[in-house]
Amino acid sequence: MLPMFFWAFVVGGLICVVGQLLFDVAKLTPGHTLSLLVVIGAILDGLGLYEPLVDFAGAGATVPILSFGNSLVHGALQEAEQHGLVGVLTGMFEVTSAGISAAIVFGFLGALMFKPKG
Amino acid sequence: MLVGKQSWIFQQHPVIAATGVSGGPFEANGHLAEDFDILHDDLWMGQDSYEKAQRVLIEEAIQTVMQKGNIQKEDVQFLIAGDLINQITPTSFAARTAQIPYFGLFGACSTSMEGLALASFMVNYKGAKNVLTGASSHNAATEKQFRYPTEYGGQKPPTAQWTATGAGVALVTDKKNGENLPYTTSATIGKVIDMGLTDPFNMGGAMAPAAADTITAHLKDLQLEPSHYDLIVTGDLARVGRETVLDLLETNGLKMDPNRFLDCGLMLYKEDQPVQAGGSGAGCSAIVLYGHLLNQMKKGIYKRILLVATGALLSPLSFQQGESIPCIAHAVSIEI
Amino acid sequence: MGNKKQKKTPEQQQYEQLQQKHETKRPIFKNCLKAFFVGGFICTIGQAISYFYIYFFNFTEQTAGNPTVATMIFLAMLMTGFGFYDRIGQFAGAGSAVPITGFGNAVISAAIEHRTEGFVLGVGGNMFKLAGSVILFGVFAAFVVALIKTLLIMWGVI
Amino acid sequence: MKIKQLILHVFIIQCLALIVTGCNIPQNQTSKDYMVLLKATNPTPRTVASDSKGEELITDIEKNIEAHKDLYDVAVIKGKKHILVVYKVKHLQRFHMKKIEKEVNEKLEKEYPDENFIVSSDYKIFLEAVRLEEKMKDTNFSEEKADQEFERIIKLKKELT
Repeated sequence: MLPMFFWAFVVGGLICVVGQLLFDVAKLTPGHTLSLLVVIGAILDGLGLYEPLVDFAGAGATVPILSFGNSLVHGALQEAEQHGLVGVLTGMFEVTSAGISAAIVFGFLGALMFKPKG
Repeated sequence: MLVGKQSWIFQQHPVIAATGVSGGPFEANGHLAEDFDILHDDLWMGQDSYEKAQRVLIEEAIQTVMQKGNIQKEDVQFLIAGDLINQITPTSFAARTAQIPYFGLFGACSTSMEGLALASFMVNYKGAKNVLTGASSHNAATEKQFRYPTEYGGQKPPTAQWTATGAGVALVTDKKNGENLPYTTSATIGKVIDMGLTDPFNMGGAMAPAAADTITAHLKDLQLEPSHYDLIVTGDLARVGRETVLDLLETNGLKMDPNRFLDCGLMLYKEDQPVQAGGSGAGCSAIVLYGHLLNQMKKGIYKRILLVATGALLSPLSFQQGESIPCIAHAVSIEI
Repeated sequence: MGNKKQKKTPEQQQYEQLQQKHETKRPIFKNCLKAFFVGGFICTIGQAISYFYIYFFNFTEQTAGNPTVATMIFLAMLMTGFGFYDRIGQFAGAGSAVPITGFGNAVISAAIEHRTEGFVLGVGGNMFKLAGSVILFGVFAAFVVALIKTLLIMWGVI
Repeated sequence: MKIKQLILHVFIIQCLALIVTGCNIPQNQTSKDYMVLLKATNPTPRTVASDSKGEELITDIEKNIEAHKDLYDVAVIKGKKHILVVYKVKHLQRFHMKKIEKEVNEKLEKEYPDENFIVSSDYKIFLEAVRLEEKMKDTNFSEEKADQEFERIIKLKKELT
């Protein structure tokens, strides 16, 4: 378990460095960078490379936004296995629903509770 | 009177009789805090939106200037002002409160000098006796309008600038009451210059050519040397833009003394405040001129200054559509 | 995007070079270092939270991901609301933008920012103005990838 | 205004905390089990129903699995129908967890064709296996209860796939 923390730190940190390079060297806006990373995550999972990384680095691979693309593909593939092509559509949010619904719910709660500080 | 290609000389010497300057909490911690008439320690100014807060800033500045100038609103013919927010609503709403005939201006951050030039022109040619002119900006309202939500954790590069929170309003009159008051002597209206820069986080770099163009035109039209002025002050070029404009002027054959070439965006804040390259915003040049610089002139530190306010005429829409940033600069010379 | 470069006149290109000389350079190495440590730290917290769920609740390593993500977004909400997250963001850059907390921050900051326009048109309409593109491109890319993979499996290629 | 907001904050946070912690806290934990996550514990293989033949079998299985070079720390528990085999994978080998699981499965099926195996490398399953093992040390812990617990773990594992 201790190595898990170490590798989560290293892998998570490295993914963030990739993001930083996209900011600073490629001069992309945060919106472009994050969208690009999600697409990369989806492709990596399509190639079957993301799952071993999750096994290896735990939260280091699941916490960065890349994993959002990964779990979208995952849900779609799982469902497709059972229901064929339709599953690609229906299964998409199977795994990622937690992140999106948490963002919506907490976003709204936040809007109820807070004012922008400036 | 028109001189040269694009400049006016004000022979009647319209007087800046009084000024009103309000600011926010961030400005209160800055370099020029003692030059403000009103400082708020709450960014909301007691309102429920930042846009309303900006309106309050303008209203307060107008009130202060009328008090200090000892004048009633019935005696003020026109109000010429503007800001950066959607269709300049904060200024228009403040004008609704003030009930003074109103010209709404949009010149982005060059609004302050655009307004002062027009006000001086009116007064000089007896189109008005008393005119109020000013500009304002609010950091959070402007961020929301042009960039990201204020609480969004996006990293700003070192070329980014910090929009000043504040409003500066001046009363321009034809009265020469013999007092030791600053007056405007000439103005140069700039043309829109676009050097093809697209980075909205590097306004200084985009605006520098416009400033250089207007300064060059001003000196040529009036046949002056840069040393004629004790101080040439640009509006909000900040660190990147100031260095660039010095370089540009030198290639135009105008050697500036860097110690007498300042920038409002660099004067407003302290070194340790997290403003990246420096301050910006329509209010920036207005509060520095109407607060700090005129006070310095009244103290006799400067006799003649040229203020060049620069504006980036972009909208959030235009830069998302990949357009470059067109820029403008207007210059007004003030003597005492 | 493509015609942006072509349209520039020689004068503009010349100015661009001159301007770049004065432009404050982004401290790339320093930024990367900060992004690495803050990003790594956030992921380590994520790991701790997921072990917390594994240890105290009935979650396995794989299912612990969901509550972990929800918890981290909850923390992002608090930090955004109390006005810390934008400061962390300025310091850490991608280090705080790339983890899921950055996604939460994008949604929540937009929601808070637009509450003055009311809950329906303001909060509801603008909540996803930053994070929406992440969802759009994530979903579309996932759709394409999953479709291709499913078809390849159906045709027996893999 | 400010106090009102503060109270609202505290209230909402409390509610959320309650929701989060309120649901299913597992019953009677043993004190030592967190060590499972920190280091190798090498738990003794157990059978739910005590029979010497079964015990011999699972000790054999454990030795057999531990021989795999990428693994350490193996827990084996024999239930009525299934045998649960849980192991930890050496960290740098975690990239190949799928492959290792397949190898272990194949090996078990080849060498013990009569048994029904459930194989997992999940920390949670390991943790639960060790918790059950700890409980079974206590002779008062009835066979029935042990079997219930065992089935619960199997169910948990099946939810994974």
